[in-house]
Amino acid sequence: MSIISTLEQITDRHHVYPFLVPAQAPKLDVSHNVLLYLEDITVSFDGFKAINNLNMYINDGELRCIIGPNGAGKTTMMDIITGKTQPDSGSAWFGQTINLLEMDEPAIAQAGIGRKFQKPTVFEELSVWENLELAMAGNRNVWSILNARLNSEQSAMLLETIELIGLQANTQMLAGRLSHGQKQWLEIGMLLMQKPRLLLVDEPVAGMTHQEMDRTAELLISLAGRHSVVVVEHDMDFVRNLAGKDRTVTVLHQGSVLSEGTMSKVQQDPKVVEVYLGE
Amino acid sequence: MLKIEGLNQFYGQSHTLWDVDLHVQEGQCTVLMGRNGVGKTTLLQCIMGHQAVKSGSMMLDGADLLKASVEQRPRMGIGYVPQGRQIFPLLSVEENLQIGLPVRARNDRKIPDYIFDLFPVLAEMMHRRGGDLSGGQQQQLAIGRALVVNPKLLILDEPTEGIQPNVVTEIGDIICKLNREMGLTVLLVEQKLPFARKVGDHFCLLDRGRNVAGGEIATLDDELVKKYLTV
Amino acid sequence: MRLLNILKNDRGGQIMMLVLLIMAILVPIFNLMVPENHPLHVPTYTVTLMGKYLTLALLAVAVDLVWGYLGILTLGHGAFFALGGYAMGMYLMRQIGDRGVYGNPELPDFMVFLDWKELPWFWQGFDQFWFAAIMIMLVPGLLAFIFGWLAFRSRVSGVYLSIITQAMTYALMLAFYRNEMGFGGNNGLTDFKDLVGFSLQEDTTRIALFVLSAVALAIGYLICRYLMNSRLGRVCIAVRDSESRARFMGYRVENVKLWIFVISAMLAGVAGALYVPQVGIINPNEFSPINSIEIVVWVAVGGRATLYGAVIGALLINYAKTYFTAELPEVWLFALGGIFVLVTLLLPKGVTGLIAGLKRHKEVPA
Amino acid sequence: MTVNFRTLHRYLLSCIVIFFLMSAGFSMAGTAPNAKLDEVSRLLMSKTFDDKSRALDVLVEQSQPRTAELLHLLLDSRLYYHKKEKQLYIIADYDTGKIAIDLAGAEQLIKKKRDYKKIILNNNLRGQINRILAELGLNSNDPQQRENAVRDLLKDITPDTVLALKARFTIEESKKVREMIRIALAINDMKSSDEVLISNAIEQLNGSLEQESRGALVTFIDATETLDTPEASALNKQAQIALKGIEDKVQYYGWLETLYFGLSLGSVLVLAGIGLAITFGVMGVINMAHGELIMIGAYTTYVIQLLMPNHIEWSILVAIPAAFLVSGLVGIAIERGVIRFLYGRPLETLLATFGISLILQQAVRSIFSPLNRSVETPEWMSGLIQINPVFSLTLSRLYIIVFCLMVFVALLLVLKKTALGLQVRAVSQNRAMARAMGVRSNRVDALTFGLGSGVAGIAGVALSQLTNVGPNMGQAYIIDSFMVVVFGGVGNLWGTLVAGLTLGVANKVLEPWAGAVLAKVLMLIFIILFIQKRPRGLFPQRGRAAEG
Amino acid sequence: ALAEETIKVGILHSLSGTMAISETTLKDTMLMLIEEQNAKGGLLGKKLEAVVVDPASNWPLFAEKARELVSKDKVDAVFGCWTSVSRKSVLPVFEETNSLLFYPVQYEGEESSKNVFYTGAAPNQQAIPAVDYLMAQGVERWVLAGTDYVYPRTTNKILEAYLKLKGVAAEDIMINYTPFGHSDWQSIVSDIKKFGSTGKKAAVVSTINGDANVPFYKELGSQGVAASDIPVVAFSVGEEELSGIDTGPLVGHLAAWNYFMSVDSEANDEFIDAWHKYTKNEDRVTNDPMEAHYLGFNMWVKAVTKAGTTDPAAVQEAIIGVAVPNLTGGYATMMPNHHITKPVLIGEIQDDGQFAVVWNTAGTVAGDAWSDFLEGSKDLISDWRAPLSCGNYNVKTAKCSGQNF
Ligand SMILES: Nc1ncnc2c1ncn2[C@@H]1O[C@H](COP(=O)(O)OP(=O)(O)OP(=O)(O)O)[C@@H](O)[C@H]1O
Ligand SMILES: Nc1ncnc2c1ncn2[C@@H]1O[C@H](COP(=O)(O)OP(=O)(O)OP(=O)(O)O)[C@@H](O)[C@H]1O
Ligand SMILES: [Mg+2]
Ligand SMILES: [Mg+2]
Repeated sequence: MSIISTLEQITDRHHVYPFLVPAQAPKLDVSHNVLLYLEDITVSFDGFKAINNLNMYINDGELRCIIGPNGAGKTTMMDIITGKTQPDSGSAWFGQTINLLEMDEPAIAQAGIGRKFQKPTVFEELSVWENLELAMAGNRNVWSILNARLNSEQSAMLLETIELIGLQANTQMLAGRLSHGQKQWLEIGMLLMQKPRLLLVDEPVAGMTHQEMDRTAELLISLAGRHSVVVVEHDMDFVRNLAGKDRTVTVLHQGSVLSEGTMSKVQQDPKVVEVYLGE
Repeated sequence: MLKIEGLNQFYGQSHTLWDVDLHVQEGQCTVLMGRNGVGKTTLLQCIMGHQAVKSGSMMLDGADLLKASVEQRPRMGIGYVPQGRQIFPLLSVEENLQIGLPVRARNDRKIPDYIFDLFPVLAEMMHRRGGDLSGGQQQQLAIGRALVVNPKLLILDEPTEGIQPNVVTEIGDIICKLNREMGLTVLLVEQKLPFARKVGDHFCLLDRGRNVAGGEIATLDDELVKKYLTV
Repeated sequence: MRLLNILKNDRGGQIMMLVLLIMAILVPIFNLMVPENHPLHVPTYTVTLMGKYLTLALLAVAVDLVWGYLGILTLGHGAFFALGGYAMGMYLMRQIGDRGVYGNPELPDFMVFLDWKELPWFWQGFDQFWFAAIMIMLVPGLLAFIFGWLAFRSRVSGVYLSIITQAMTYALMLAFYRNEMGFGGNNGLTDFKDLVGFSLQEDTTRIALFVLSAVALAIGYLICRYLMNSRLGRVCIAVRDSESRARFMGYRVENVKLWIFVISAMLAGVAGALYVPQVGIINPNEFSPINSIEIVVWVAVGGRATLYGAVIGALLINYAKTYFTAELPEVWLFALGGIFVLVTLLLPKGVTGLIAGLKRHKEVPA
Repeated sequence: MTVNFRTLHRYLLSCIVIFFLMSAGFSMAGTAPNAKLDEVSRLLMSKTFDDKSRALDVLVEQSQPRTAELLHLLLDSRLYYHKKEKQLYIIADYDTGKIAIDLAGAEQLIKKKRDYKKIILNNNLRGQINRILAELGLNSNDPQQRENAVRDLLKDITPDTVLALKARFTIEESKKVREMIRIALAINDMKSSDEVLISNAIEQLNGSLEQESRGALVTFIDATETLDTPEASALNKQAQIALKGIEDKVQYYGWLETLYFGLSLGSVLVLAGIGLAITFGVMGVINMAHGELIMIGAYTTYVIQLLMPNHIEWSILVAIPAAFLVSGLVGIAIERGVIRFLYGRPLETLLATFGISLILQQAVRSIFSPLNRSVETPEWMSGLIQINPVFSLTLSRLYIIVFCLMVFVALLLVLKKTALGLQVRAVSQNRAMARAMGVRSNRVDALTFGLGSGVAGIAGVALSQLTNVGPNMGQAYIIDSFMVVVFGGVGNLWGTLVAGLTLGVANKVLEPWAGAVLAKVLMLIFIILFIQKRPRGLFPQRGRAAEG
Repeated sequence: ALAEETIKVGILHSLSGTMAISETTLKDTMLMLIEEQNAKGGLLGKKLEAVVVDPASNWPLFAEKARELVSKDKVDAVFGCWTSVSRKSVLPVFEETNSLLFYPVQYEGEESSKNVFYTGAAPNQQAIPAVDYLMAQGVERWVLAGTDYVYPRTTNKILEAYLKLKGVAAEDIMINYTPFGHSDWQSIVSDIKKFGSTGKKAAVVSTINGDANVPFYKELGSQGVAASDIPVVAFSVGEEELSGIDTGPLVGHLAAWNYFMSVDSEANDEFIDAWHKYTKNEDRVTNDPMEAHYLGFNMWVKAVTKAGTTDPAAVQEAIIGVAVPNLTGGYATMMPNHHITKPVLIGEIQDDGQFAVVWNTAGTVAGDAWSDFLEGSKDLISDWRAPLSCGNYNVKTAKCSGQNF
């Protein structure tokens, strides 16, 4: 920017600097019934294209499974949606009005996108209870968190969630001391507390027993409808369970969509069998 | 080959492992199973020396493991694939593999080629930072890395976690191959029953830090599964 | 009652408050009422010394707030302390009025003999106590705000942040050493005469300063404790643990950091302002990076993220310094250095860790 | 390009002189006492400097064969007199020597040192002696010496010198010396009133970087400024063009000089920081005792010099490995004794090493006293490479730049090409896993910390050549070291190198413009702002892992 | 009861931190002087007892320790401080408690306290004579190089005024300030070289302090600035500092002091011998601030004897006019402005690390608390005798300002 235009800007009393605009996302608009648009997204790292011209649309209330070989770019895709990674090109919209690429992580999270990480990440030095409390939906500006107190309704909700994730015995335990699987559960619990409009769940059942997987699947299915859920998982039993007969499954490969459709359709796709399913 | 008896372990005040026994026979593949948080990882960490042991004995081929320091254990022939991969994030794939080289015999300090045959993706990504790999790629790297030390006992903590199905199958095959063809003894923690059934010879069930069952994999029946593996 | 609630689960804090209260009552009595040669008499020398320790304890609390709870290893907090001190020093200098050696009613002595013709603009207003009092909080707060705004927004963290805080205080030190800056250069500001009309040489003034320091420490402590008891406190710990995770949860990490940092800087400023009249001098050396490192060391010795640990650490180390420099003048650095090494090795959680055992205070869910 | 080993050459010369004197002395012992020499002696023994100056005049008038020798003795303060005997003596080594030789060559045992008083010179006398020697040097056999002599004479050209120079010019063979004489004569001609002569002289001075050439031109321009005859203004113009040419050249060399100063300051920063780049950057230990490890290296240099007082020339070369060892061992001791209990608690290492740094400082104070120690610079490291009269490279700095680069390359090789380098990075990233892969982390830690500390020690050797060797020297470098390492990007050796050199050069570019203090303040502000732009330094660790 | 048997003397010198380099020696000097005095039978029939504390080069700590010495240890006099700021820091303490401080270091002047005795040089006892000497040697261009703090600033201000008075043009004066501990002198030395190569003879007047000197002189040496071309005259470089430098390349550079170890006098020989014996080290050097302590201590002893008590008020009165022999063969007298008379010597550095005196004032010079060359202080005089009893009496306005005791 030239000095003159800067000067003009400074003297222009009507000019509003970007940093003065409150970081309030516009209202979510899902009038077209599509919650998330990813269009022509490309990302490369040191020349390696991790995401290549990716297009994907998630409907409001949809439960979408995403599968694909290791390194296909699934996690990277979530990184882009949540603002961790900036794509080289393309666009990402949340509803009709919210441009995700212009927002940073907290703004995106506040707009209603929650995420569970592939490697379980919880606040290790806070207790299970506190982890969940912090995740709880609510106003996140400094003043309100300073004054925030749990009301009985919220406490009840917390207790309910703890029960759901099976950590009743560990409420006061530091999250860092949980086992791997327990951390997975805790993270799911945190995601629930956050009440996001869109849940991005990266390999939720890694390290869980079969039965736990079923429970998780149930949980996720029950969330769908009110929320949109995107699940990445390699466990085919789990994915089958989730996808049921008519839900869409997307297969990513080398950064773009290889195949999309119902589980049975995808399973039959020879390309998918070749690069992913095997046998 | 590995013989653990009466092992007790504490995290601070909390008693995590209670008189655990574990026998791993030479050339066999033993699967360690149990729900989340029962102490499987902890047990493996005890074997690797990452956790201090309160009481009990632990012998590898007649040598007392408890007396060996952590860094001696790989030299005694243990390869370890930890839960959560534990890749060195800032080292390249190649360097991650090279770390184990000094453990190998003096005249053979080079990464064995069969590792790249097993995991072609590693050869592809040779110069990428380990931390940049995708979760599944890291898992493959972790297994490859453990093989570099030429182990006679390979310990794997949920190795199929986060890996695409065809590779899971492959890993299963590889474990079988290593186990059956190359005579490698394997100790495996696994949650996925079919996989366990496919590769395992023996099993050992833990519940809340205690042995509850064990034996030939064939004897792992639905009742046991229901009792100890479901919630 | 609300106040006591703040300390509900804070055993250390309760004890500390009690001790402060007792001291604030007894010390003046023993100093003013008990005759000089009575064994219980507390000499003014000791009072001032204790007053100084208390201001340093407040400084340590301020550092613990950002380091202990937020994980920002600040190696430049001495700068805020010194700025508060300078604001107070400037007020005290203006109070001298025409009683300086040159008898100039406007200009402090050092300006007269360096041939300054008029008072620089930034010295204006410091003849008013209220103005100085505002500046004591405002200047450090503003610097912290600007610095933090830049740094936290661009996500500078870890050692990078530590080192630029160090660079900040180092730059300020060099700048204040310059005589052209108009802060008295190396000699700094000295020879204070009185504070809001009370002579600094009077015992009563010193007592008052001591009590004021105790009150400031108590209030500062309560503020910090209140902050950390709130959900904000837990967010701080979350940020310390995993900044990016907190962001993905929708917390504006930079704002949390910024405000805590600013509050901490203001507390440090107040500490500095109370420190200066009690020691009688403020000089750029207070900006020296080593000083700031030392503050961190006090906190570490006392025990991080406990607040009262910071108080204990500051008192302990500073008392040790006073004691050793008089008793072992030739080798006291061995003793002090030895303490640091031993504390780290033997008491990983600091002195308070030893006292509290491994028990961790937890708020019981409501 | 001429190498100017000033002191070395003086030293050699005086050795020769002494030898001369001793051999000549015997032959002279028998001759009749030289009255003039007595007068010189008497004047030299006088308390006033005026008398001594007269003594020199007498010496020159007489053009004694021994004039040069005596002058050199005086300059090197080897000439003494006996308080009571009132006689001159030559004492080669006053501190430890036992023998005094009188001018006739007779030796005598020194019984009481305090009886012998040195003949003290002041700066004026030294100047006078140098001038005399320069004139004598005009006829020396060494062309280099002749050139220096002419250069000395430039400073003040008298009709006498002009004659001497002209005489020399006719027989001079060396091209360089002839050129020098030409310039001298041209400077002289600038004072004449003959236009052709002046014009030629200006032509001659064009491009000459000698200080005096510029002076002559400036004087001439000033003097002719007000004259408005066409000839004068033409000449004035010509002189101005010549001056402009010279000044452009001078400015160009000025930039080169600034660059050189910057690089040398930068390499000092790099040297100071590079050990920390290992202990802090690679291992993650916030090593507040780093400065003290540098200090230990510097003291090692001092001790080595004490141990080999007769081989100062070599002491530095011995000191480098010695300092590496000593500091390295201290480092290993620190690591084994304290730091190894603190892995995984990086912040605590700050506390412990801070304590250690206090202890080391005080230890040095107790052992060596709080005073600074004097470390001598060997002859081969002192002096300068005179590229031209306005640009020269100080040798010691040059060595340090080279040394810095060597250390850097060596370290780079160790970290990149050896197993140790790989292992230490693995250990610092995931200690438990590294051990599970068979890495002997204890050994690796100790060796690496030892390596970083040893390199700090080496830096101490270099710094001992430039600055104080005292208990506080560590404190002076610790802050800068951290700045350099962090600015470059933690864990990246290249970063440290580039950061150090950049900061050095930038500082030197700013310094003339802002002054030393402000320049430093500006550098710090620059670092702060730079880190805003690149929150992980110049060469950041990239990738998923680093982003956390 | 035991405490009354001895007379306590406080020693307030930094034994750690940046100033330990200079101050530790002074602590030893004081201990030696006290030991000698005790050997002579003490004072007023009592033994002297030294109380040593370490203010650790930390200015607020100086004030704290001063108060500790005076109020807790109840010492009768304190000998100490080196830097101006440490003196400024303790000054209010001594005034408040009305006790005595003997300050042994050359300083910028502009101060005269009832409770402080300045036994080091004031600017008129060091700087001005040095410049006079150089001027006589034909120096026409002047570099005033100093560390950026009050002493160099004031000294240079005085010198600048003085030089201009003597007709030196402004462009012939170059003033340069550097931070404490400045270690990279390349550019500055190069500038000095350029400044000095215009044909007119140039000299550097250095008020560079402490640790910055070694790298400065090393750089002079390596850039080949010889004393015969551009001499440097320093006011803070003495034998002690030289012992940390390789003096080979520095021969001929100058220093102005009131005492040099090389001075040829009986008192000096004795003092040096005593010092060597006390430190058990033949190589230890003596320097000017040591002499200042020697003088201050002897003056105090004499004044106490004269007053018959150690009571500060009595000693303050008794000490004015007291004269004791100095180490250069003359006498030092305590003046009414609490400064003393001193000879001024100029010495040239020799290759053995000593100075050879090349010039000295005919008699002694009385220290001037307020410079005659500074605007604000021209009109001030100091006289602690009744009836004036004022450290900064303004002869124009006939007022005495700023005393609250
Ligand atoms: N920062 C980075 N630098 C370099 N390469 C990267 C980076 N991040 C990701 N990659 C590469 O991009 C590709 C996609 O990675 P991503 O983690 O998105 O895969 P994924 O689909 O989640 O795989 P998995 O199922 O194994 O978790 C991988 O090949 C990975 O190596
Ligand atoms: N560092 C620790 N401190 C305290 N308790 C711990 C720690 N690590 C693990 N635990 C506890 O020990 C128990 C066993 O943990 P472990 O990691 O061995 O379980 P696991 O059987 O491997 O479970 P998963 O299948 O989830 O990996 C858990 O209840 C866990 O909470
Ligand atoms: Mg992934
Ligand atoms: Mg596990």
